[in-house]
Amino acid sequence: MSNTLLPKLYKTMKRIRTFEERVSELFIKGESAGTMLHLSIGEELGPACVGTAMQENDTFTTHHRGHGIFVARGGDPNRMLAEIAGKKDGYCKGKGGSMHIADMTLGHLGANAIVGGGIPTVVGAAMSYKYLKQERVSVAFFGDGAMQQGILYESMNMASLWKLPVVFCCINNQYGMGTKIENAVGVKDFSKRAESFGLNTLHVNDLDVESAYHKSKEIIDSARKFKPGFIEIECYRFYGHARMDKSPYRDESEESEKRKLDPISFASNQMIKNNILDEADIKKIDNDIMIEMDKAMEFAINSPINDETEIFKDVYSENDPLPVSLDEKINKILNN
Amino acid sequence: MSNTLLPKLYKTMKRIRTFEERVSELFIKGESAGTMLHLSIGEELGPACVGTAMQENDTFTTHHRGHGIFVARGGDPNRMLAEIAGKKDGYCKGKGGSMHIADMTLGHLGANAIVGGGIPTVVGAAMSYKYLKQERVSVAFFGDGAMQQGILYESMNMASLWKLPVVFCCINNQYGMGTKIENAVGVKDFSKRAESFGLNTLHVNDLDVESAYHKSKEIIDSARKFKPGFIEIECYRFYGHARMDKSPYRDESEESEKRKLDPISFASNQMIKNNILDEADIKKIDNDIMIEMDKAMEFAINSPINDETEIFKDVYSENDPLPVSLDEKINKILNN
Amino acid sequence: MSDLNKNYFEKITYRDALRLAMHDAMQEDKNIIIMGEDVANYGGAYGATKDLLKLFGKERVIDTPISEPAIVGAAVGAAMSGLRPVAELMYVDFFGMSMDQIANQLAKIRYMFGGQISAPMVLRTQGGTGRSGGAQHSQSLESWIMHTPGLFLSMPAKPNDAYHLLRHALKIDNPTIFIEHKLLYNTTGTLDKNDIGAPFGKANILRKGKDVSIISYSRMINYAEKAAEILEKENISAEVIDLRTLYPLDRETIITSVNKTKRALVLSESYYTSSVPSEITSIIFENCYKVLKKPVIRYTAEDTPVPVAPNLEKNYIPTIEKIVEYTKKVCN
Amino acid sequence: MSDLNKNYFEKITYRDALRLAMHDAMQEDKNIIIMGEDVANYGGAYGATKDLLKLFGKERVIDTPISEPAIVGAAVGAAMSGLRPVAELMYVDFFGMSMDQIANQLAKIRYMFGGQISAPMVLRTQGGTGRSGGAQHSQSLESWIMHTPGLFLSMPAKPNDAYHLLRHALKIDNPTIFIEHKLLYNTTGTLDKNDIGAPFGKANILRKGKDVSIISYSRMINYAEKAAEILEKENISAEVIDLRTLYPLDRETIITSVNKTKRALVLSESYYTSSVPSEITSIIFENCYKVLKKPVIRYTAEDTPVPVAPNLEKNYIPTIEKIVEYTKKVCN
Ligand SMILES: Cc1ncc(C[n+]2csc(CCOP(=O)(O)OP(=O)(O)O)c2C)c(N)n1
Ligand SMILES: Cc1ncc(C[n+]2csc(CCOP(=O)(O)OP(=O)(O)O)c2C)c(N)n1
Ligand SMILES: [Mg+2]
Ligand SMILES: [Mg+2]
Repeated sequence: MSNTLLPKLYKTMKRIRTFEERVSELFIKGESAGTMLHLSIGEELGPACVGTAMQENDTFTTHHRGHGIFVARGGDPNRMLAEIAGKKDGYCKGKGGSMHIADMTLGHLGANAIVGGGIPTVVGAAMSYKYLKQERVSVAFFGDGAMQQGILYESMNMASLWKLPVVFCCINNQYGMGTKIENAVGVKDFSKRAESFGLNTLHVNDLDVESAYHKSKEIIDSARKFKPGFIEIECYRFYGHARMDKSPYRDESEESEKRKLDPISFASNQMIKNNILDEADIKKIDNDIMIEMDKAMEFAINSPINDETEIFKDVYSENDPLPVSLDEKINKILNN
Repeated sequence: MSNTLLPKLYKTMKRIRTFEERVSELFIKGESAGTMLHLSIGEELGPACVGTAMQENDTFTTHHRGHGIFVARGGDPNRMLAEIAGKKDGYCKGKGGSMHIADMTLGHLGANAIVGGGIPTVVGAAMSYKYLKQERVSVAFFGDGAMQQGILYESMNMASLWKLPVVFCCINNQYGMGTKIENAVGVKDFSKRAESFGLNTLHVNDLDVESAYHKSKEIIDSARKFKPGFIEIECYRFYGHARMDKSPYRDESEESEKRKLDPISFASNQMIKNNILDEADIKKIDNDIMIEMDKAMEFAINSPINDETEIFKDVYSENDPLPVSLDEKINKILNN
Repeated sequence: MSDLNKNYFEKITYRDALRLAMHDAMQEDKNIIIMGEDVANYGGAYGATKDLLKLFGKERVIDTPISEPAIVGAAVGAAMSGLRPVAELMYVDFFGMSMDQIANQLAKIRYMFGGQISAPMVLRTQGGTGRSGGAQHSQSLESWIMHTPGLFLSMPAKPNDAYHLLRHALKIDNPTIFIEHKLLYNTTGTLDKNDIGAPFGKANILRKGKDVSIISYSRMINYAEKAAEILEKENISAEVIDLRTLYPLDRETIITSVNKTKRALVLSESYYTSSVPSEITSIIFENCYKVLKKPVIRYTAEDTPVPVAPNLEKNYIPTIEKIVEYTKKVCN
Repeated sequence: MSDLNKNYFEKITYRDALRLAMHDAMQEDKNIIIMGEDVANYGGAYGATKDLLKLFGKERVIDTPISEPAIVGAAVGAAMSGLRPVAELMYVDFFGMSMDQIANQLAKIRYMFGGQISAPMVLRTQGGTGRSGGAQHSQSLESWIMHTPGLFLSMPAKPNDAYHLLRHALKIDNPTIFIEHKLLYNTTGTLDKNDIGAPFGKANILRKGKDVSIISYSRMINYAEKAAEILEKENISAEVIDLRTLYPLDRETIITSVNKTKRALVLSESYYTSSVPSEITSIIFENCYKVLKKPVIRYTAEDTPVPVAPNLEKNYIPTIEKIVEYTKKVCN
């Protein structure tokens, strides 16, 4: 147990959760850009185990519920929260917001607001790595809902056909918005689908993050050797679909039952039971994280808003003129 | 052997082939509307066995290579050839052509020029039948190429989830245009894909049309009881992708080898060997078919072309005014 | 929903008008079904199908998997086979993945098959900015549809029109694309079921005027009305025309109005280039160029993707102040 | 292909100009790859990538499964990761199924991510009528693209432009949609590699004239030129403007020409409503309304799906006779 990764994994999960709580507060304070904020509270195990099993140069795309993965891959909470607030210091200058948050220098090839939209991206990224002889794996993270997007199967087939260093990672939180998985799929065994396309598969359905880490690492390592893989992490979305949703479509009893399956308290109990860390150690970790995230909050709130000219930037390359504003267009016609 | 369906199945296959030969001639005579003519010569077994196993009120959609299936389901060669010639007496008044040929009264919900485009149609048709309590099955026919269209998996999942009377039928002729199946898929076992979505499956990979008929019937009958199915018929595209294609991308030796796997001569040999019909009987059948198809040819060639006003019809319902022609639009502006 | 059986509502939300339209249509025609993501249990992402599951059961109000191409495709197949589906796409942005089924199948079925069959269905969806939804959840893509022969296209702004146009769409034999706006659902207006109702292809002159015609549809109509009020105080009399349907398009009302006012502004929340306003502007010039006193002004969203930051998003689309400003200049 | 190393071709097909452009670009930049259905073994449905497999190997010329959404999506991912893909969609009609990856991903990547990254790739495809391909294989869908900020859009008509614009597209840092025409591949023209070449955003005045401006792009340019020849004999001097790229659009050349000729016709093979000609017509009116002697005429395909029957298909799009007829009326 001496070289256990559990503290590291715990810390990652706790950072994710604390971050998401701050996102929620940001909203309550009226400081978030809109309400389309999809929190991964309860779903931290997947980002932590897969995110940690990836290597430094590996890349990834995420779905709309991607804050957690980004945190696990080194996203800076300051710039993340600033982005979610729609501010100038945000990763995307506040133009992308929660659903498009990304840091390309960290290999984050983009969060996507289109369910399934970021999946083929990793196929193309992996084509590049293979062609350029870079030892990198690209991982697509998406929800169980995206298992019903056809583009996933097109992508799986390409990955299998071309033997690409790709992993498809489904964070199955049992719901697509208000629709329970049973009402969205004919057969729940997603691994079978992936297998039929020739992928290595892993199905994680417990709370042991360290074991999930090791198994995920095997899948990712195989992918690096050109055997693409599929990972499904079962979990439960503790709260509503987006910040405004109170989940009236599901039982409170189901919720309270399922919220007991908390990967974070499970990991903390594991550490205590196995004498890896004691309660005080854990409190220290938690406290440091709280301080970190409080600072991020402050950073985001204090970050300035953008100048309106920002609307016109980043549409075309820097060498191209900015698109002409409506105001200029109209005045030119009127002054003709 | 007394109540064998072999003569019937043979006749269907032979009618398909003879029809397709006429399509080819129509082209040579310069009487076809264009060259996007996809012949099913060599692929007659699938349309014959599945087409025959379907009941009278069952419906279907086809891909671009759908003449054979339409013939098997009762399409009138006269109106079919007239359609392929782009003539007024064609099923679609010559406006749809080979790739959109259909007769709705025969349950043909449309041939489609978009690979995979007609697949979800049968899901919706089956939703209707189930809701309206009609005992009908809807079958989507498509090629191996469409196995790589995402919409197929979305459709399979819906059929499985909603327990719809649907069969997905893949006519696997080993090629998508010039691309061999090995270069298009990671794993060739299509049944595994369909199984993973919860479908009954059937894989036909021999020339025995009667046995294929019986097995197909089981799948279709199950579908009628709301257990959707998948049928793959392996075969070989004897000639080019479309009428102009001479298949330079494949070996002549492969072609001549594979053309020996002819379901029609196989059936005729079976009949002779088992004393079902003798050579003279078969010759008679063939001859009748030839006469029938010659007449169709004549019909198509003699059918008049459309008046130009036909361009504007069938865009909106009969209660709506026809779209205004460019000529009228422009002259109105000019005469303003 | 309050009082399903009332015929007149002094004040009803756009959302409830749509719900009521579906409700009334489903009671009349048992072959109408509703299908889409979260339309049943959840009641629709924007609540337009709330409670319909309870009233009509799960055979008729159907939650689908997140499979937009197949949702549209299955609706098409159902429409060809005796049902009259109302399919919902949660965001108009998802036209992207379903344009094949919309434009290559639905729109062309009657034509390709020589008039043998039609696919009478309604595809409901919603677009527009206002919720910081970002580049993929805030677009106005009506131009793609208007550029696709074979489809009816409705974009009502008012509850009464929303009700009647949806009812109408559920009776005609043409496939109809019905685009709502995310910020209209909570807006209110009257609803008179016994009204003749808005027929397809008939614009509504919301405000008579003599100095300038402001032509628009969907949410921008409300901006146009507010601008017209302000302009009135400055002695500019603006005629406000709500197109309501983009196909069929009421060219006559547009042309008649501009021939009278001799000045026009076309408003929309869509991109600028190759847009519905481009079309309307062309029509006005083509037909009224002899009388126009000033060039027609098309005022739309900027020709960039939609930004998330609220301050940027707000100024990305037309503002009432600028509508007033440009109108004044046009009337100068 | 004859003489890959020649710099000047007196007569080369449009197809070979494209092949040569890809060949030369691939020799210069080893990160350029080609991917699409049947681009390798088959050499492309219309032969534009013939022999490139032999020359560059299967790592760089890649046959894909028939998965249009993922073809575009994978190309986008590759473009974000160091490669410069030329992805081919066999028919422009397949925009239908891939518009999400084109319009919601490719076009918006730079913007959504605040300028962090771009996806420099070329999406080649072909459209248009002329082969009885029917409603789903004959469209001209450039309006959908032109209505999508973030994309460059090229539709060359001449071999020299095809070569240089494709070369250019493979050097710039913007995603480019490159739409060819199925009936242009066999047409011929000169190619001068040492020419400055057609830059994006610069129209080409193919023929100087003083009585009327005929503005078009892609195959209709050839119709415009033939019509201009006929008109010349009748003493009408038509200026023929080949836009070559629709984004960036050379507004200046259009406006300058019409300010001179005071009359204009806009030609295209696309649908009529909410089209590229609607946009160009608006631009002309907005900028030249004071000098225009006649309304601008937009002459396009009919606003119906494309019929298969050759006699119908032929009259479905503009004809040279009618171009002549309308131009004469405009010049009246
Ligand atoms: C293509 C597409 N369809 C629908 C939506 C609307 N939507 C956003 S999130 C969501 C649910 C997604 O469920 P899942 O993939 O399981 O992810 P989760 O939200 O559960 O993490 C839906 C339907 C969307 N954004 N994109
Ligand atoms: C969506 C789409 N992509 C590509 C094409 C062009 N195309 C027509 S047929 C064909 C090959 C299809 O192969 P398969 O599905 O196996 O059918 P087959 O022709 O072998 O019968 C292709 C690529 C098309 N028509 N539609
Ligand atoms: Mg989920
Ligand atoms: Mg095939």
